[in-house]
Amino acid sequence: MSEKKEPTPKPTNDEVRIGVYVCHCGLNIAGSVDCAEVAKFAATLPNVVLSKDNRYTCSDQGQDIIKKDIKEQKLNRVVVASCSPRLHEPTFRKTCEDAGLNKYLFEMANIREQCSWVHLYDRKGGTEKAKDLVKVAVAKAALLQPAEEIEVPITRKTLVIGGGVAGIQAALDLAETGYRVYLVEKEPSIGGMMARIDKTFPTMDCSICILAPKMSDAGHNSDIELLTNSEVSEVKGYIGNFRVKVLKKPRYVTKDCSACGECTKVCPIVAPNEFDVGLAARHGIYTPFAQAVPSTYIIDMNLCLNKDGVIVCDKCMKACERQAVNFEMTSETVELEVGTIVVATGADVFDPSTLPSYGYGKYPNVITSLEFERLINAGGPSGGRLLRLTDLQIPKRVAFVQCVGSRSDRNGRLYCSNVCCMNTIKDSLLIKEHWPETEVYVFYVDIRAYGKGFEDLYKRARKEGVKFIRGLPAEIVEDKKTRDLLLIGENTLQKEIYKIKAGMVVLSIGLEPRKDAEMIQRLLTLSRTQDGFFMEAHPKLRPVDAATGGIFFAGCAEGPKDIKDSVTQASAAAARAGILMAKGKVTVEAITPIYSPDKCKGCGLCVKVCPYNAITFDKASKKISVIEAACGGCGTCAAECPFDALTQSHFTDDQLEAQVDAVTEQDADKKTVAFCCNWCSYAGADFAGVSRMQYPPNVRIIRTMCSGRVTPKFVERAFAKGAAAVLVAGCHLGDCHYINANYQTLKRVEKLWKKMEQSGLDKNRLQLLWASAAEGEKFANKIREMQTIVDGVKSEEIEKAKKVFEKALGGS
Amino acid sequence: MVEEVMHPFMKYLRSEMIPHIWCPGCGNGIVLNCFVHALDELQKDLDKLVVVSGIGCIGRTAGYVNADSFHTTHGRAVAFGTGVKLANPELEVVVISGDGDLFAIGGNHFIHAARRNIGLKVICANNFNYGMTGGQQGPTTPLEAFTTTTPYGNIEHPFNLVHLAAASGAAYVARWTTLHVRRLTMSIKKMLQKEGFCFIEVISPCPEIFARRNKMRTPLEVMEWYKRASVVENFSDPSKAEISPQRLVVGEFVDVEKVSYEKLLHEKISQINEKAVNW
Amino acid sequence: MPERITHSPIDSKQAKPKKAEIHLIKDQCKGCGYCIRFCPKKVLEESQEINARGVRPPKIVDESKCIICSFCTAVCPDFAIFVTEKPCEGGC
Amino acid sequence: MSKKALLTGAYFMNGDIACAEGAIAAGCRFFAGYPITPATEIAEHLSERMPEFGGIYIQMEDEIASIAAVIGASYAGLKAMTATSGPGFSLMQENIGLAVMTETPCVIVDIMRGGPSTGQPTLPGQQDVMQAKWGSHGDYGIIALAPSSVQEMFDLTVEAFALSEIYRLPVLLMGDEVVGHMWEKVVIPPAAQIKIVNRKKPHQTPDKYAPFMPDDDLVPPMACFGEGYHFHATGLTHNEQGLPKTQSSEVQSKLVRRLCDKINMNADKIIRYEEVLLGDADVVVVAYGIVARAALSAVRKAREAGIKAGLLRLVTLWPFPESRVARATEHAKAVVVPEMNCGQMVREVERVAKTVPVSSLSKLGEDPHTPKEILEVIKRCA
Repeated sequence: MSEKKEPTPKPTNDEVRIGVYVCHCGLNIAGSVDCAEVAKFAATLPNVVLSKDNRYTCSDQGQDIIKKDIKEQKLNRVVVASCSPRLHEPTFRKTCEDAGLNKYLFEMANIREQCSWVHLYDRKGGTEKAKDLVKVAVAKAALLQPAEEIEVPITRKTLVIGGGVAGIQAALDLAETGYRVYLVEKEPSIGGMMARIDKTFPTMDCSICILAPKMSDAGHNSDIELLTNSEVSEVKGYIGNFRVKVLKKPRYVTKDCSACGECTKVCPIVAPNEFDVGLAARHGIYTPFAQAVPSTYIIDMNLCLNKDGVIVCDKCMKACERQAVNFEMTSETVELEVGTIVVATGADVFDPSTLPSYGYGKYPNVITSLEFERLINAGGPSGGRLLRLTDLQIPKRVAFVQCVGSRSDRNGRLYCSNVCCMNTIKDSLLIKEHWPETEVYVFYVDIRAYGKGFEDLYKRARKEGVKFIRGLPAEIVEDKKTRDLLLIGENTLQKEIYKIKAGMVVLSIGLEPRKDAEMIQRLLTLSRTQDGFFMEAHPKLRPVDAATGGIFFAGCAEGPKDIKDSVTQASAAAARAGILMAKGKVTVEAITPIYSPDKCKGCGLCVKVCPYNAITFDKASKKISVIEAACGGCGTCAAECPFDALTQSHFTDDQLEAQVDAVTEQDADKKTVAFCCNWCSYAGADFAGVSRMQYPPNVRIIRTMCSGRVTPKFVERAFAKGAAAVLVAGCHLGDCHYINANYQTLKRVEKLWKKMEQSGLDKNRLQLLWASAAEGEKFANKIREMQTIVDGVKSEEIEKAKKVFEKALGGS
Repeated sequence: MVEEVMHPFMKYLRSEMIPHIWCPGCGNGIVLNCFVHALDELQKDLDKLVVVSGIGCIGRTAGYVNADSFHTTHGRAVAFGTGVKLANPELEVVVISGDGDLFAIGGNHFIHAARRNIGLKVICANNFNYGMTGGQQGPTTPLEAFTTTTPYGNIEHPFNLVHLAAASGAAYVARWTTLHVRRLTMSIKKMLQKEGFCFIEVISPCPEIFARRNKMRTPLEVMEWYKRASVVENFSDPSKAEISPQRLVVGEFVDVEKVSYEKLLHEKISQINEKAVNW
Repeated sequence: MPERITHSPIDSKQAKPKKAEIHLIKDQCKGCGYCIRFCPKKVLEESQEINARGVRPPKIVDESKCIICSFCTAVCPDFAIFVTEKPCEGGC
Repeated sequence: MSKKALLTGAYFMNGDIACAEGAIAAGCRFFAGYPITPATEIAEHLSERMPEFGGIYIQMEDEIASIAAVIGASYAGLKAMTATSGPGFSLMQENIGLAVMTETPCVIVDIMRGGPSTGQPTLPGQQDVMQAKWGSHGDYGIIALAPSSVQEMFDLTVEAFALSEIYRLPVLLMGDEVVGHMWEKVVIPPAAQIKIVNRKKPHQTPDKYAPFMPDDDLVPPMACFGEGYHFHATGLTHNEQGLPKTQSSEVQSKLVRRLCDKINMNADKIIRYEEVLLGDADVVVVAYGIVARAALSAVRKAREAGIKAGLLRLVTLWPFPESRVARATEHAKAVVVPEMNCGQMVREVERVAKTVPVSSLSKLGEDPHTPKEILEVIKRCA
């Protein structure tokens, strides 16, 4: 299933010629690191034939210089000291390739996110650290080997999770491009949030009128298979070759249903319709809304009289001419093979009953903006008449309260929910349009009308007489007699207390991550940002890609968005997925295991720890073989092998040991050697840099793909070389980018701790950190903590550790 | 609430025979109820209906249904029905009888009628014993069950009736309990509209005789067992349709289109007469 | 849909359920108790009276709870109970 | 148009086939049977003939099923018949009782062979004649006929159907292996000369109809399935409405007595016999079936030898022709009863012929009596 590109390049045994390029990144680096000095230092390092510093190495000129040097100076290794490899490694690898140098002969030193930005006020310490980092990079570079990437065929099918407008758009785009799409929706119908909204801003189109055609397109498109009332239950495999299990829950109504609705007329069960946030009633057998796709009805088995398996009531069966009711239906698990996955799981709305001062749930005339949408919707419970719930009268005055659950760490979420301002403005205009005599007040923090045509709409609202008052009410109280509501708060413009009576209060509730986001995260091994939304591979350059290959985001799953942005992102995600599938092949990074059969004793430990079952054991020959295409590249097999029969390409034992040696060559007793995994902890360290969190410069980060790659002997070697402390950092357990490889990390560190205790060493000197890409603060704190540990280590302890672990120096 | 009014199904019953002779909670009453319910929903022409039964409690059913009906000797209901159906294929011949009657003394007739696929509609109320004669062991009595003739527990393996019917060639085979009244009624309706030999087994409480001896003190306990243990497995392998305290597999097991014996016979007859003309 | 349901339905489109009239033919009842046990709305319970057959027929606890699923009619072995729709007086 | 049911004309055929043709001529349109020697040819012939005019032939799984199907077919409105021999006849006894109890018109042919049990499949016998009367449990009246020629196999089958339709009961045709397998000339008369009788239909409307309410002849009119009468019939003791009344001695005696009386009281109408030279006979031979033919020539030879011998051939075995036997024997010196059994009908003869010595001439296990054998006995008694 995978083949190597021909011809494989011969290993370069001839003299190693390294070129080092130290980037100023304007002042981003040069501001707190003396780049010229770093360059000068680099020139003194073994195998370095030239060393330069320039303003922007990533600029065309910067890249041209490298290309020129490779050709003219016969460089066969390149080291760039600049930003995080997570940002620009691809850029410079390309540069090398253009100049005819195998891209695996390139190495980077991260002196921005992990140096200049975190030591803004310590130029000396920053510069020293930068030198070290370059030295480490050079040490590795000297041992780099050229490598070719293997190609894996891509299944030309996509799984779209979530049937809201984003999911629908992505599905349609992909289907129209000619790919097969499986659109999985948890609810009985696709349509999502948009189907429940009355009008859309700023154009004021009828929401369902523009969505319904898309829904039925998705329903009718022969390349889209709808799986409604279904949930993804398992995802295995890797980019291009995902194997997905979908749990299809029974509808108890077959496709023969003609949606005539006779069944609902006879169903004795009446329940609130979730689609209308309970403001309308539905029956036990029902369709959530008129335009539902599929139109097939569904039975709510939690309420149905027949839930115990015995048909007590058969009214719907009798009423159904086409005999579409089938109580024998059971859940089935559908197995799909897809090459790409689009995550369009959307967002939940904030529950305001957690804010007692607003009286939601206590005062019936306090409703949410979502309930408002159903009330004002012609297809809604009131037939589009804005009724207040106590007396079903049209209120004389309606008050909107903004930022309910948004922009406050105490009352909900810190972030801005993006859509509430414009939604309220739209709603206020709708009221004015239908009931001009009804007064509308909007209480806000500040109005964010940033989008195209938004400001005009805002202006229109003001012109129509909507009163905007800055300052949220501190409290809402109900008049027991009239059931009117009194809003009390401070007008922060006039600096005065207001007390305003309204017949109805609409809480403009924010958006928050789906309750089941964590489940999706685990299934697809994704990361999430601090606010709980899914994290893109890069906020600027790969805004719709997940860090996990072959997975893309569309809509609110990645962060609050309005319809336009959701659709835009959906099309983008579809395009990104399409690009992969159009190629039909994906190249897997050459970071797969290198196997030396002669050293292998056939213990089979590697087979046990491989998260991808990519290693098979041949009983006869007592040897193993590696399925490179299935290999995820974590390197935990290499860490597990007791006989050094396995190592990881581009992260070989020699290279990593050389990095450890480089770090510990000088002042080892003042340093922390840190091993960070590429996806979470290293990204977390970058994030600390991006957020300019300051921490002591004593740490030297060695990047591995996964913490599972960290062989105990690397740690031992660090101590043997006199390091004061060692940090091993990885993704949170369960979030591991390589399914479960970091459980091996835990196991190995615990072993080391035991060993240290037994030999009378302070196990505190070895620290284990689980940090997500979003936990920059956590990372920074850890480094500060490490500083105190380093300071506490006495020289005799250092010496003792050297003794205990000297065996590790045997090297390989 | 109103009292002493005419039950809607009374018109299908011989009022002088109601209340029937069956014990409190006896499943036979439910089988009869479901049967007339099906007749009612199909608006069956009662003039063309013949209900045949054999011996035993359920054998009285023929006497209760207000249509042409015949109460035959032990086990002969199916053979008798065969004669009726062949003599006048217009008639809907329904055999309602018990497990002992149909599968012990009448077993041979049953399998051969199924083999021929003659258009009889057979409903068997299976109560695991001979109720009317006082609760003796029968062809469906579960292993280790206690009856008046297995005081130490039954050592005979019981028939799996749906498996037997399917293996013998029935065109429609279903099993329900007397708790599954809706599905049973639906099955009976389906059967009454189908060609060929059809068979429905109804697991039916014998509260006074069998249940008492087997640690189920009340009719309700038997129905609770049905509720607890029943699993609907439509069109699953009838040979695996077990009946045990833990698991009671019900459902439709066979539903195939198959030309009936009487149809084939009358086709043959007309073919032969065609030839006769050409002589 | 995940959000909490706070208010109760207001829509008038919702037809009000039909009223039931439960008919007991007491002296035909043999007291098996099936109708009482399997009524999904627990409309019936055993009465204290003894009928002509010497058993306790069911009595109606709350006719208004009946939703006319008629399971009692279907499961009664003795044709002793059935349910009809109440002819509505003016009200509908 | 289909092939003719009635094959009027003269033929050379065996008794089984003649019986089959007789059934067809009588309007029998349903046959259910099970192969057994020596009756099998009846089934074989009907399996070929019945379809030619829309009649039903079916081979059932056993003789019990066969008679049960015949009863069902009769209630569904067809004239129905089954044919068998001793072992099958035994199996049929149960439902012969049902047919009697439910007053079902039908014909059961027993081509007798040597018994008991499997006995002698290919040899004749007359050992079932008492079983014909008493075979099924309980008291009841029955009609049994004994053909002694192939022609009679035809004629009496027609007659059997007529009687069964008139009196609503199973009629037994007690042939034997010889008449069954023997080939002779048979004349099938034109339709006009064939006595076809169909069962009485109810003269009341369905709501008034009681399926077992007899007329003066003690026979209830018979409705059939599918005619809208919605009646019930049961093997249990039942009242005139047909509904089971198992606890009432009154209903029981009324019913069972009628089942006997409807035959006894109509005996004269039912009974047929043949008499030869009985007027002055000193020695009266009473015989039936194939034996009667040997007896006839024995009587003739006796006359040639100057002995006043005469023959009374029983055509109807049951009800037993008591008065005629009494009359025929009261002036005789001796009575001889040759039978292919250990002496069964002879008991009935002794019962009524009180004044004269009755000698039984029993024969088992080979060919029927020869005229010589019978003649010797006549001489001895003369």
